[in-house]
Amino acid sequence: MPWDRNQMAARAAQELEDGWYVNLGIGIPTLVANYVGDKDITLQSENGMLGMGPFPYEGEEDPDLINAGKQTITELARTSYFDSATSFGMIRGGKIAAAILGAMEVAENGDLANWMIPGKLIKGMGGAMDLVAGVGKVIVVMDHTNKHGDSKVLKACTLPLTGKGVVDRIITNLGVLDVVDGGLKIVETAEGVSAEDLRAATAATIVD
Amino acid sequence: MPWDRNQMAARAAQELEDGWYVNLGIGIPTLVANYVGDKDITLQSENGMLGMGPFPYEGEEDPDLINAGKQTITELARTSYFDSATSFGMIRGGKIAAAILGAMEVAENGDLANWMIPGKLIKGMGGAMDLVAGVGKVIVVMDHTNKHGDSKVLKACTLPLTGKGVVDRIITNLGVLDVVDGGLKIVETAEGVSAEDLRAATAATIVD
Amino acid sequence: MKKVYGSAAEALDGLLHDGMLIAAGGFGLCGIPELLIDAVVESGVKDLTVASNNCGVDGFGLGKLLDTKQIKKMMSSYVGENAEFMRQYLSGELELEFNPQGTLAERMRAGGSGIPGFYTKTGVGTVIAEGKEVKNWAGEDYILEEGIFADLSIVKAWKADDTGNLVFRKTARNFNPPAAMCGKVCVVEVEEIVPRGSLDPDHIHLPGIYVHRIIQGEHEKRIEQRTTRKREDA
Amino acid sequence: MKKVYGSAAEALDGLLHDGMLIAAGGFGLCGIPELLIDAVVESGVKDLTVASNNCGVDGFGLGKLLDTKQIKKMMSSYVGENAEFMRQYLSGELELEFNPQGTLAERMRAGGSGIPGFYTKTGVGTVIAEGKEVKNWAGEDYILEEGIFADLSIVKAWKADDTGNLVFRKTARNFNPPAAMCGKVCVVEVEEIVPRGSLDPDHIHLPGIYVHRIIQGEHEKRIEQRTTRKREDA
Repeated sequence: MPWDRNQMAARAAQELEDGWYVNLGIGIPTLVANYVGDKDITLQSENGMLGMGPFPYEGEEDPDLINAGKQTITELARTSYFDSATSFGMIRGGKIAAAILGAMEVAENGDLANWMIPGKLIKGMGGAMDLVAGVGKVIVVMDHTNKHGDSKVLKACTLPLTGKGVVDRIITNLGVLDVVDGGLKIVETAEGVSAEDLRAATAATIVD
Repeated sequence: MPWDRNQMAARAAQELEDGWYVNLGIGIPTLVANYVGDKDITLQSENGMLGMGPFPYEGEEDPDLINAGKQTITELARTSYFDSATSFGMIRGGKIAAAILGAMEVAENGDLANWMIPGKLIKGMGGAMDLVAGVGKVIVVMDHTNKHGDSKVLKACTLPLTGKGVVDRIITNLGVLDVVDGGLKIVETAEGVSAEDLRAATAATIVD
Repeated sequence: MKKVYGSAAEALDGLLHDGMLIAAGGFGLCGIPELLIDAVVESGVKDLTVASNNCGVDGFGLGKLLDTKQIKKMMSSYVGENAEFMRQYLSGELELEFNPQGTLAERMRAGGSGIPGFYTKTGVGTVIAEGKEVKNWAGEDYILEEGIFADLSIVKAWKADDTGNLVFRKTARNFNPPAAMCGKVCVVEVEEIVPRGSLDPDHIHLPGIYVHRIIQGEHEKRIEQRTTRKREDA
Repeated sequence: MKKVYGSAAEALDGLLHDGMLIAAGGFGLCGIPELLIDAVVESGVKDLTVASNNCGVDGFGLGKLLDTKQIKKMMSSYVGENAEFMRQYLSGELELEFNPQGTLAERMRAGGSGIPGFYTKTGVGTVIAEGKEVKNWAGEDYILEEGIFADLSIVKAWKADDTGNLVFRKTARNFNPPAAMCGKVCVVEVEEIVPRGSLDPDHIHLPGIYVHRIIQGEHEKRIEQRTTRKREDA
């Protein structure tokens, strides 16, 4: 059976190592925070915060304290605040060990597209282009296929890119794939999903 | 009679306008602070401070509070501290209205030399190159001649430059000169010093 | 030098002209200069180019300047859920120069720091790189991005002293310091003006040298996404 | 992740090698990493390149590393009154790359911020510009300066929490934050390590993400130019 959103988030959390500073994107990546367990992980919010805490209790929302998804959040004992130039300085400067991001499309060469669909949806890249260019490891978490059942893991992206050759690892509801020379390598599959199933659902080249 | 050091500093202080943020170099420029009177002047120390106060009372020296000349100083009610990158950001960014600096040589085209004498004295440029490149107005305060009686106000500098075409006004013990098209223009002379005297002591071209 | 003004309109007096470039602080609706935006709306100044990460939401923040069609061009990283922003852009009424968020912040800081251009890896191989100079260091391509030099900065801080020293609060700091730096003139609105000497000089987030005019006022501080968790039963 | 170490020697264990590039904070003798410098001296590591505004004074601070001939090259803005520094340079024993002070600070910040190069007006028309690329904006020439990427940063702060969040005191901040940013590894010495949560998160000068190892110790904090004024009679 394919992984659900929480299982994908739990799998992604396994990628994180003790002591890492990590940036989590909007959507499923946000759920990763629930699965880091005992590991000492500091979450960055690129609007100017390290040490992002959970959502506030009702009635304790602070309009001056939001994350990059504009959600109200809280601070922790380790928290620090800084301006946007400093925040992206640490991102571009490689100080963030990993970013876990959603995607519209990923290609076998590591290309990532997640900010616009020409003529239809103009979301904007926000901080995603900076993140994929700067952080140590880029992990994409997304459904393997779109709502029409088409693979989002492609030979080449069709949408405008967020970054070229930037993705290291792809975690979908069907399994885990690494970007390697010549294509994608299956690292593992979800319980009950065979390597065959994963290949069949994937438009990209799978290498051994 | 030529101006003494304090008179030169007092004359330089007249250049400063209410509300200005100003950087004062080492030597005679430091004395300018004593002559700003009622004007609201904020002094920058380029090692990371705005709102530089006077020297501390004896026994109140703080090793964590020095100016760019490494002298112990004090803070004021308006003081702020920041790092060196920010400090020179405001200098390069043109936020400092004026710098008053000493010089070894000044040329009629505004060239300034004040950081080394090849083979003899290697002082280093410190922040002077940044200041002359970035601030609104560069005012040089120095003796008109060196200890051999030679003019320090030249047709062209002979020493390695601190900045090219950067000086706006020169205040010496003999008078005040502006850098204009074609040479230097006499703005005023010290009491008892004639324009003739000033011309005679100056190697640079004087224009009317 | 008196920096404190009585109202947003007074503080902007003489600073606005059609076709100007304004840098605005804030991220989403957090730390935005609400009062100054309202005064820009009321001034009727038009053909503005606005450098700001977002453009507010429909009907609030910079979104108000979209409603009145006072903005000709946005320099932003995010359109997001602002329907009017997307509509004006897709219909060709509004120009939009996309800037990756970090590039936008750094371009503002650069403009305010006398740096006309810098190289970054961000956007290499994407539409952002089109038409930009490329330079290679150690086998990697970087693109040249330029400093932003704004005619005016409008900024929101938490507290100011009367010399313009500013302190921000939590994530409301965001783009405010870099936006403040890059303006020829910077006008700031704060929640409280305090006497000089009452802010710790070690903890000034933005020194008064960057700040030309200050007003104090009431802020709505609207929350865009109110997310909470339930209190667990004790 | 434990960042707190017992001594300077422990904190530097495994990080030193001959020929490495070290970025050091401090200005003059103010805010210099005294304890870490002593440990570098004791380690005997040699052929160092050191990026630091000054090189201490004769026999104190980085001057100690000149005495032991462990430094091959300095990247600095100021030689000043350090006689041994000038002697080694003039005799050809020591390489010296002059950097204008602001260029040095910005090069460190750039290196730590993923910016391999930036343009500045500083040094145009001087020896500093020799061999550097020039680019013109609006009729003015600017030279290309490169980010500094150090193998190790050694830094002095006032206080740290155990996650490495740092606070500096007065003008002892100076080059410490940019020096800290540009190192692959950053080791910090402080006067006091405090529990996490005791530093105001709005007033962290340098977030712990830049800091890998921390030690606490006693500092001599020598004063270079003791200048005072007399108390006027009351």
